[in-house]
Amino acid sequence: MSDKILMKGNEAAAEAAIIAGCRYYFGYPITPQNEIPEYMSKRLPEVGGTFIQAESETAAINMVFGASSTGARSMTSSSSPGISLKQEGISYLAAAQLPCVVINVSRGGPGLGNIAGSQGDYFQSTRGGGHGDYRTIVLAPYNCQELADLTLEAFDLADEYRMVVLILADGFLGQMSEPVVLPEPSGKKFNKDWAVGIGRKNKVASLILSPEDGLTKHNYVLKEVYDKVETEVRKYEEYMLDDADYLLCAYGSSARICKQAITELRNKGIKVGYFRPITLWPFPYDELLNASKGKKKILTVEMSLGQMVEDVKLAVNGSIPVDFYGIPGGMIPTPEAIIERVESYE
Amino acid sequence: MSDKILMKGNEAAAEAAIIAGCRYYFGYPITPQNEIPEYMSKRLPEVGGTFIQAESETAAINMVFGASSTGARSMTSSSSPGISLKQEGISYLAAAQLPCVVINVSRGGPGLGNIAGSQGDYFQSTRGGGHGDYRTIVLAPYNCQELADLTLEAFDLADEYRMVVLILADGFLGQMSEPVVLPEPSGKKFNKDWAVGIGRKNKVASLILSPEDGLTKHNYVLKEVYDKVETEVRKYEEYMLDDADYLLCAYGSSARICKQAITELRNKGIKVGYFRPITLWPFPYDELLNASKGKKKILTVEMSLGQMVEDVKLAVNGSIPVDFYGIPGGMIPTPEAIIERVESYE
Amino acid sequence: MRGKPVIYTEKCKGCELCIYSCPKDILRMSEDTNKKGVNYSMCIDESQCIACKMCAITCPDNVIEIVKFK
Amino acid sequence: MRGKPVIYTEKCKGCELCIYSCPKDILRMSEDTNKKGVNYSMCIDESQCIACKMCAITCPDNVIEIVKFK
Amino acid sequence: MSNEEIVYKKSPSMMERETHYCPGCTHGVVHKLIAESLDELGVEDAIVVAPVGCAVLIYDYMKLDGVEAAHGRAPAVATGIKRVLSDKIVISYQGDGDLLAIGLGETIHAANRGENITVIFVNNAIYGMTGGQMAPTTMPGQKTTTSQSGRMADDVGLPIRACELINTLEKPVYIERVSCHNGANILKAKKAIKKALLNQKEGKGYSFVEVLATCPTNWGLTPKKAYDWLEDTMIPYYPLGNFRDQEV
Amino acid sequence: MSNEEIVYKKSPSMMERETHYCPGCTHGVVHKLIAESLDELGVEDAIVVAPVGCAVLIYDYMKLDGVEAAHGRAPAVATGIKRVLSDKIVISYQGDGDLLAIGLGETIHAANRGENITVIFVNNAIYGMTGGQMAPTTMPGQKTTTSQSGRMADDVGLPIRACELINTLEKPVYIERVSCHNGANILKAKKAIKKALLNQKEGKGYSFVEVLATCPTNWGLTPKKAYDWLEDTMIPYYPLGNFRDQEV
Amino acid sequence: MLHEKIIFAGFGGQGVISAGKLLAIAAMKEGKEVSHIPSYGAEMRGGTANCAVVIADDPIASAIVHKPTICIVLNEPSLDKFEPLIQEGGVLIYNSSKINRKPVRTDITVYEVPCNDISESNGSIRAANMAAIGALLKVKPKLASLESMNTALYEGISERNHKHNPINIKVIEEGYKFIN
Amino acid sequence: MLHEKIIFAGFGGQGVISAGKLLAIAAMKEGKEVSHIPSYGAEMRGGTANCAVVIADDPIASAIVHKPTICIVLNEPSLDKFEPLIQEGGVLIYNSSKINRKPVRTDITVYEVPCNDISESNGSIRAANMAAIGALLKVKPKLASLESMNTALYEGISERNHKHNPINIKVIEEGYKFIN
Ligand SMILES: Cc1ncc(C[n+]2csc(CCOP(=O)(O)OP(=O)(O)O)c2C)c(N)n1
Ligand SMILES: Cc1ncc(C[n+]2csc(CCOP(=O)(O)OP(=O)(O)O)c2C)c(N)n1
Ligand code: SF4
Ligand code: SF4
Ligand code: SF4
Ligand code: SF4
Ligand code: SF4
Ligand code: SF4
Ligand SMILES: [Mg+2]
Ligand SMILES: [Mg+2]
Repeated sequence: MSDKILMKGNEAAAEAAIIAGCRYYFGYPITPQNEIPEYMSKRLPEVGGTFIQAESETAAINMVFGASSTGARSMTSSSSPGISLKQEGISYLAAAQLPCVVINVSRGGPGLGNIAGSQGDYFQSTRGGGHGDYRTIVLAPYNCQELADLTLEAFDLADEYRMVVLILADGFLGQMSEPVVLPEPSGKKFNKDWAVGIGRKNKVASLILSPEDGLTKHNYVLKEVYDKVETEVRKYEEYMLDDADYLLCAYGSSARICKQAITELRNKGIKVGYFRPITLWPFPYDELLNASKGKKKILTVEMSLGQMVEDVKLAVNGSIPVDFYGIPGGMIPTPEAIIERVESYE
Repeated sequence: MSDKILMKGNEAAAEAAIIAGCRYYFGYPITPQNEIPEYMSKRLPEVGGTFIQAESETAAINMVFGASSTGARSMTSSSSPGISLKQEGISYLAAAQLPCVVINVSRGGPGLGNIAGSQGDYFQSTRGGGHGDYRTIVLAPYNCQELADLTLEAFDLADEYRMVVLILADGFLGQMSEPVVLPEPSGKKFNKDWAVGIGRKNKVASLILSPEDGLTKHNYVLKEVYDKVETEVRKYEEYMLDDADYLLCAYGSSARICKQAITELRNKGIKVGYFRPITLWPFPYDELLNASKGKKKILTVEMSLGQMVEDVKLAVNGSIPVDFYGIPGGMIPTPEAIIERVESYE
Repeated sequence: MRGKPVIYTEKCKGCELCIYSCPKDILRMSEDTNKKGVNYSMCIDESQCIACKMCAITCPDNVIEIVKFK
Repeated sequence: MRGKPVIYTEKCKGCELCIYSCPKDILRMSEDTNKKGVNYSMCIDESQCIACKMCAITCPDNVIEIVKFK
Repeated sequence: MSNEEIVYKKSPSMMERETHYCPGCTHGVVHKLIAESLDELGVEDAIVVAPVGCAVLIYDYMKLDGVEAAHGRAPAVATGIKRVLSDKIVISYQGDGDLLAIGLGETIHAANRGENITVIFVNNAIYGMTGGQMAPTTMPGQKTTTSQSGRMADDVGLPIRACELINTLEKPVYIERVSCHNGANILKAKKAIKKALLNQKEGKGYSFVEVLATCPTNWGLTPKKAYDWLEDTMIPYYPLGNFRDQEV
Repeated sequence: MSNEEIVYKKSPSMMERETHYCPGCTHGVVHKLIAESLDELGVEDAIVVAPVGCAVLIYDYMKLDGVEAAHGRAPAVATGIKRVLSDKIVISYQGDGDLLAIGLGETIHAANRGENITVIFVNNAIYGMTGGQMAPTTMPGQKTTTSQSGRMADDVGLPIRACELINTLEKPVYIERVSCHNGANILKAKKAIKKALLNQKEGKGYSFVEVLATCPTNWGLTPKKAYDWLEDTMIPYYPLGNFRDQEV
Repeated sequence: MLHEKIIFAGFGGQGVISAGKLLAIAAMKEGKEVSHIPSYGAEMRGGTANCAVVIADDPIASAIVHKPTICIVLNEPSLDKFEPLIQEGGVLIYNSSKINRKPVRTDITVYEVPCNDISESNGSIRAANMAAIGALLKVKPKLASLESMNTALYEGISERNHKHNPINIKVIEEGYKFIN
Repeated sequence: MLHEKIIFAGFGGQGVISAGKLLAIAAMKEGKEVSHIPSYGAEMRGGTANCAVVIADDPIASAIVHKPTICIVLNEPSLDKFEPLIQEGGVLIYNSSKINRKPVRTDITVYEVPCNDISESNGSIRAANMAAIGALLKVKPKLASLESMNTALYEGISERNHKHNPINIKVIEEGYKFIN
């Protein structure tokens, strides 16, 4: 117990990044993620790193582009509107196969919206808000501990696959404090022969003019990486599914509420469990399909009008009915609402 | 025949916008859509309108926000990277329920990519590249005539539902010239009581701080509109489906190639037809499901690594197999490749 | 008696800026609090008020009106 | 004879800027075209060249080298 | 009492509603100067473009049309509005993060185009709304939540002077820096704001007024001490005065 | 012949490869000035950040590391690189659309932070790569594809002067405007570029060199006439010379 | 099964956020599940500050508390706001030094604690929040022990403020004793 | 069934893009399906300019032409580039005024036309593209008639350039006649 520290989600993520060896942070203030830049502005200089408060989110992601092109571990963070502004940059990073970590402590939208937590950015995160055929790994923690652990891991994943790794948290998770055991670095080493500044006259670029022998080929190179990630990186959690009649599917903060609803439903004699995707891309399609075998119905729960539910449908491909319960705009669903919905199935 | 004019797609779209009464254009140069701002810079002053070459795509979409908040018909256009930069603005427009038209003459991506036509922005267009729960109507023309017709109609749809309407064209369509009969304006009138500057002390805003009584409610208001659009606005074309064994599903430029492949396949005695979604959002799910009844297989054809194919799968929900053929990076699929794939089903 | 400040105390946020602005130094913060729970501004000697308006001009929250006697 | 320009004519894009830069006015465009299909620069009287390098400095395409005689 | 005359009261253009501003926040002062100026100029149908910043709700406090811009984009939004409604007064109200950081491009370009709008720039040397991060105008040595040992010029540069920057452009007709840290300065600020609005009314073109302001909350000072800090620290770096007045 | 000496040849830092530039395009001139300066300074491991603009492929023509930035973001990308590799020479090479339109925010802020980088600004008064649209530096009356009757200052403002704008900031150590429209000017341009790179090598800080350049293709002029137009039209508006040199 | 949903509310300067955090740390030290979240929602500026602390034996679903089981309110606007939200049978501790009116709910247990007076009589004008914590620990001893709270004071407060801890501890004890 | 995929190629200034456009307009006037697309791909600057025109009875799938049935090349680099791409049995018309080498393909029909000479001998240094069109219309009369081409010249060219049309028409006719 003694190494547990009560940490705010945002700060846990920031410290985990530092443990992962991230020494370059570029960001712009926006609630509810301000503790990340604030923490970094203090801590990075202490460990010999660099913090820059960029002039905008756009500048920040492009500073990450620069730092990452040298092979250094770097990151940025923001919240929904700021993440929208980074989409061009993310597409460029993906095209140039630069590794980096982007944290979205998402909030209620669209527009300026509000600063409460929300899951309205699922589409943007998993379907590439930017242009072109590309993917980013998307990790969705559901508590402060996992936020720290996944942030650490994100840097390894980014380096291993030379991809942008997006952490999709939400305002509740960012603002909440919970006991956290800070993770240990993996110690993994990665080849960065592609970086600039290492005496190889390397180029980091995404302009590939000729379609035939250029961009199309490059798209297939990227696809190969994505296919690899799809087989190698799928994270999820199953909870009380063995004997369950109904499967709840939820990620992040809404999965926590599902957990409570499950306890209460089981107290009432209704057998429910959950499947919690932790990688939103790659989405654990096969695993969810497997988990859904023999269940009567899936209820997808989101803090949105329904986005992940499409992936759930794609996973089960019509094999069992998929229902949806969600609440948008920065509200957190109540266990009661979930219980009521599930009871209606009986 | 005599009123047909040979027009470049980009210019046909621009002229159609002017016919629709659009008098405010804000944009930033980017290939392959430059003929739109260039045409507008010349034509708008002639009809008493305003053309501004904005300092960036971000500025352009926000100028549209301003003009649209007065109730005036306004638009912007760009190509993939520039559209990424507009995502925050589009989310704000959606949140504030401002009508406007955005044309994406998309190109090969991700990153700087190339300037050939591509369909790699389907996800971004239909799943909201911006943050939060919102939708934009997405229209996908497949020739210059339709590009003109849909641009005209886009302004009516935008005003009717107070939504952003995105025209998803591609570089080939934008650069190509074809015979076009310029469309007639619908003459429809729309209530714009919500606009500023009409003496009502109106506010156009998207900050809604309190989740409970604010943003969540507003999200449901938006959802109601979206639900309405989903019932009222679904466009698609069916071609030679009646007796077909196989259904090709494609939109825009790739649908044209499918048409040719169909002719050749039928010459070989293989019965094929196509379903061409014209509204990509709302996607004609039910109509596609209906059209797919009794077919053996669907082949989705895209100029990408596979994006619309997810909507096709969602539409048929496992009822028949869905295959995919695509080519990314600014290449156009050949009829031969499609024919070969379909022949492999026999 | 040239005038007086009319202070809408329930609206006062207690910033004290008016106090410092008054050339006659006749404004003070109350002991009591208003419904917002803050000490509010009050005039301790209206007879000295010269209706110079400085307090009102300074108040960021439009709490003070100035009345001039003819 | 102080020097001479060595013109890699196949690389010449035919912009003619070197022509105008030469103080001795000894550069001219060719009648022939190179493989690119453009008329290229050539020196019509090397004996007058003062090796001032202006043509080479001006050439945007690094077409010209200057040789100086000792 | 018939021998009483109200010589100062809340401007009719202000709403009754209380602001959400912290005690002593000078955004409230700038709001009322705008309202008073509009009233005095007889303008009833101005359109204010709100920034993303503490003043995001300005349209809730004044009787006018309001449009809320995305962070930093107010000048672009104002441009869009003004190009349609050329006879309406359009005001772009912005904080220092909004105007000089994320929105610098829009700021300079609207000024350079000479849009016939009025930009009111509230420079409080900090990001107020997000809780006190460093702004482009944060003073050297000033502690903020992202410059916890004080702004270090070596690393992040010196504060940007907006008026001086804009003064390199040809089209603006009026550029002035004022302060609102006491009655006398507030009165001068009012003059500048009114002039800037009058310019627009007369179709003269782009006017820019920078108002030095306080953020007691994030500066960690009482409102009065914030006044003093503004005077002692900011004014020497940001000299008050007129930079351009086309008529002069 | 042993009595011959090559006194001018392609700089070793230039690749053999031919550029894609139009005949007479001065991007080629600026490239070689950079290459020559690097060679003379003995720098073999510079990193050039390419803009989105005609010079997007600069890294294909010079023997150095290259990073291609998104349109307008070169100074931000250069900042990211330089903050990691503080001992490497980092060059941000940008056109006028890139540096003054979409990337103005990044330009000013990198300058204001005083990043120890060298910015080479190629001002050809037009968007070359996209086919000749109006740039922030397009001259009044100049016809472009988006100002087909000539740039009208009333509507879109006057050209922006980059050096003058940056000169309002405190941190830059070196700001100079040169031209490359004939041999004499090219030699001066070379001096400025070399100085700007030397400053970086010596850790002095941010240096900015604006090079007036031609775009014969989109100006619709022969390369020689483009020289003349630059001299007659641009130089009077964009005065050549040094704006700041910290040592002076 | 322990599952308390606690709201601390007061003015900005009254230290409700840190009081909540200290309580959470103390409970964490005892191996309980805890969460803490400051309100950062609708009210951007001014107004009341508050935070929610959940202390439970089981994993905590939501750190957001809509209907608290326990409320500690240090000023009147907070009483107005939160009194109606407390769950039936819940607990309300209010700072009678700063709140003039009496709570009206009769379906909850109400404790009147003159927090500022207790703080001041122990030599600090800033420890009213500590008095409230003391009272809370007496009312709900399962949340955390006084010892754990002492540990929390040293672990949860930055070193340079440890000098205030002797008084903080004193005030907590006095608050504890005040309830009987 | 008519389905010709035509590429016009040459230097920037040789008017290949507009020649293609005029041909497309002429064919359109006769009720045919047409498309025209300039190359705007890999080569950003310099090099050759070209455009693709498709003229067909049926709707046109792709305006992009990978393997042309007809090529009209006005300079040597274009010949180098496109000669290998022409479909077997296709047609190549090349500008012998500017191209020194002979085409090498033997599986296509090659027409040598001195376009610049024809243009110049009719009083214009700019109408080489018209000579090529004239030749093409003779070789492939189904594409469009000379009359439609004349109409196209007036509809497809901006008014201020109509003054050149008499010469253009003359050159087209001469090009037409050149083939026999
Ligand atoms: C794109 C985007 N980035 C960041 C934010 C968060 N944000 C809100 S206000 C603000 C800055 C406020 O500072 P300033 O403009 O100086 O205004 P003030 O509050 O000080 O008046 C920021 C960064 C946002 N809402 N949107
Ligand atoms: C986000 C984005 N917007 C627009 C473009 C299109 N674009 C490419 S280069 C360019 C401008 C080129 O002009 P300039 O910077 O002056 O460089 P030049 O070509 O004149 O050297 C533009 C607008 C793009 N690639 N990305
Ligand atoms: S009007 Fe002047 S004298 Fe009277 S109270 Fe106000 S500041 Fe003081
Ligand atoms: S200035 Fe206004 S708000 Fe502040 S104390 Fe005085 S009356 Fe109250
Ligand atoms: S070196 Fe000087 S003199 Fe010789 S050819 Fe070149 S420019 Fe002329
Ligand atoms: S300057 Fe260079 S490219 Fe131009 S004509 Fe002379 S040698 Fe040729
Ligand atoms: S945070 Fe600062 S700027 Fe915002 S309302 Fe409070 S005092 Fe004013
Ligand atoms: S378009 Fe202009 S800038 Fe670009 S290469 Fe050609 S001449 Fe140079
Ligand atoms: Mg501020
Ligand atoms: Mg340029």
